[in-house]
Amino acid sequence: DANLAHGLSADSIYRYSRHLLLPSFGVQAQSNLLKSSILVVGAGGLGSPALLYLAACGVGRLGIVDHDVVELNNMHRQVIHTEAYIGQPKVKSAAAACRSINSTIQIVEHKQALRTSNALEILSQYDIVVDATDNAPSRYMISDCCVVLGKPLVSGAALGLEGQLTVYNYKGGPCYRCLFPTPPPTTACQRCSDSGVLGVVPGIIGCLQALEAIKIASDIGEPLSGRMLLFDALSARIRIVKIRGRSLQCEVCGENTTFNQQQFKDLDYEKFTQSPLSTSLQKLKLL
Amino acid sequence: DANLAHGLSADSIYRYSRHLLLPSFGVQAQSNLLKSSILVVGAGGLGSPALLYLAACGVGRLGIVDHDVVELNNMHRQVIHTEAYIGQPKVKSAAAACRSINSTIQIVEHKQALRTSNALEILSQYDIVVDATDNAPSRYMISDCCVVLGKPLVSGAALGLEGQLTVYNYKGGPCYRCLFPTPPPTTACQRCSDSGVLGVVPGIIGCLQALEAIKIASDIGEPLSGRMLLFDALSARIRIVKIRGRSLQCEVCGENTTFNQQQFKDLDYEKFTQSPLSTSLQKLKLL
Amino acid sequence: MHLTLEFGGGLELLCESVKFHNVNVDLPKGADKLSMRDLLAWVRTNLIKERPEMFMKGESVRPGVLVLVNDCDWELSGQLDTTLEEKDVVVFISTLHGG
Amino acid sequence: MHLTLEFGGGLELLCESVKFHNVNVDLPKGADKLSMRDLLAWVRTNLIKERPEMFMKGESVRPGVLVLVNDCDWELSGQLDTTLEEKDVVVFISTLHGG
Ligand SMILES: [Zn+2]
Ligand SMILES: [Zn+2]
Repeated sequence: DANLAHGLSADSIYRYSRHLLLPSFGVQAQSNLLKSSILVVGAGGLGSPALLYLAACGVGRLGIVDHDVVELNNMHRQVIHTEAYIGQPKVKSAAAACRSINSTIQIVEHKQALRTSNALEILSQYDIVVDATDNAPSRYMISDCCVVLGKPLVSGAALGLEGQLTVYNYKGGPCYRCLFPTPPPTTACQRCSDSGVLGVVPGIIGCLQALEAIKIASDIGEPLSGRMLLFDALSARIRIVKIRGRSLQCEVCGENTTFNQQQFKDLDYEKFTQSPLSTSLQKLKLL
Repeated sequence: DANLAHGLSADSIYRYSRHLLLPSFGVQAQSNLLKSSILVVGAGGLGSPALLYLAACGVGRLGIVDHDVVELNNMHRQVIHTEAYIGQPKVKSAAAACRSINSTIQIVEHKQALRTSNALEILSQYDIVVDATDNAPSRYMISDCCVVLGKPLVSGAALGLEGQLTVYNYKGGPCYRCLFPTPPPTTACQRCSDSGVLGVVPGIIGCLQALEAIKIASDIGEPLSGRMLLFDALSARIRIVKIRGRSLQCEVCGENTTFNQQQFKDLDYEKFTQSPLSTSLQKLKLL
Repeated sequence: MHLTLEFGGGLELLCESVKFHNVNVDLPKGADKLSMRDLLAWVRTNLIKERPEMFMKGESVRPGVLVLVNDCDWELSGQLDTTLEEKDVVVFISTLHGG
Repeated sequence: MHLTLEFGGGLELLCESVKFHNVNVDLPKGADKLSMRDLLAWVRTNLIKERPEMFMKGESVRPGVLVLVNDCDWELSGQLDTTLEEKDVVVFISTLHGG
């Protein structure tokens, strides 16, 4: 019997039966998922739905990185957190929610800010990385780290009433720096905390990130690599556009690059982007 | 002060601050949301994310209709329910989850199957209806009821690795029957329970349903009326296509229609579509 | 005439599970244009491998199938009488009811 | 030459918050074609109402702005040297970092 051959327990067969029934998914894809590990960086607006759906679908090991605590002004979009967790670490709250919907998978809590000093060690433990952060230096740091470690990166962003989504560093495709070799001016780096965001917009993008991570982990379909999804909530328009491939001149993933783990560790991403990794760490410094 | 003028409490101003900051949303749209009422029919794969985001964003009164109980094989996609609620009514579980993320709005539990005998009374209590059901007779019944009552209907569907979304009966736009005057053959009406569905696909469509309901309730942007979104998860393709307008010949919303509340009550939707309203009610009959 | 045909919502199952078809359709004998009526007959003969009643009813598509010509409902372009042009994209999609 | 220009990701704020612009751009004097280099100069003069440094740097767009010609990254069509044709759709979109 195919299910037994893939090591699915009777409980798993029942839990995931709607996946197993699908001819284009089935036992093989579910088995791939159960053997995979995915790290979600950020348990905020994007991370909330991404984590819920990744936990529900049966990713074998699901990691969560976040150093922040739940606040009341997160609740309009960060639907993984409940009011009862206000003031507590987002990682703890998100992990509890994931466990409550799927007690059969492994949830790993990384209650720390991702930094060059710990990123290599944390990311190396996972097959796939989901960037659900909210600032430019983190996006450069995570992409560079994924290139150095050879991990595919599912990258989503949302602000105001717009969202963007693509997959970086996947099977010879471009990395974040291939698209954006030079950091934008700091005045162009708005955060949700400064400029606002309609809560359901990161909800939609976060779900799409979960889907792309599931496709890569289960090895089905065509991931959104070399393409970018652009979402405009107000006019209900979605474009999926063709973007450049890997750049031979890319400083991090190009032909003549010398970028390695040591250079990654030594790079000051806040200086590089002239922008802080985290507003709450900044708040702490000011206190 | 604009916030006070719109009757927002200090707590609400803090909770919804990321919405209030948005120039294209702001105090007026948030105030419209808080005064609105939305009914979600079905607390399953589509209803789970739709309810979470509608509760989080601050819809004033949120109704849930469902007669089913939570089962383990729902958990891969119905992320509003936790394992602790297996065997309990979905309405109870979903309402508890909504309250836990937003205790300041009103959540109404309708623990019953929607039928012609109760639909008029239930739907008439809300401004907007979200169809998150899983079968053809319910879709005809809900659309007809929305036409009779003059309510906009946000309709989503998902099966396998595909999803569809549109808004019916909105400001002179088409109703479900304008598009589908004749029910499909029963062999073409597959359900997730028969054919399977990748869990995150209704997740994406359900979030998009929440967005469209929020746009209508808050009176911002262009709702997806006269257009339909077609989503293919495997190839990561999304089309938004132009569909026909209201049909003058439509039996329910057309020029010469005589369809009214009494005719609605007398219509046998299971016979009309030759398909049962609910598999679990069918199971009960067989027992 | 070169056309791109796409089947979705389960209709691809009638065409050996292939969703995208780049096809070359000849004009009917003596005709100077290709209509959707002609195309449907061509599709039924050349692409539908099983259960044709799940695709067509009479000379049109069965109830519950949407037909889109260049991302636009064929009801807006004349349904069966729609005239097709070189490189048009025609989508046949079955409406979904699941959730 | 008739073009559709679209601004997104916040760049619309530089054009009085208007996202879609149907424009008619004349060919430069003595030229027989319009390049993206020409179009950028035209946009800066005719559409950008404030903070032009948020849109351009030198003769190109500022870092962090993606340019798409008919839904395709301009890096694939020659960037500033891309030749535009009648009815082309050009999108300028600022990359987002929020979540
Ligand atoms: Zn690169
Ligand atoms: Zn109608």
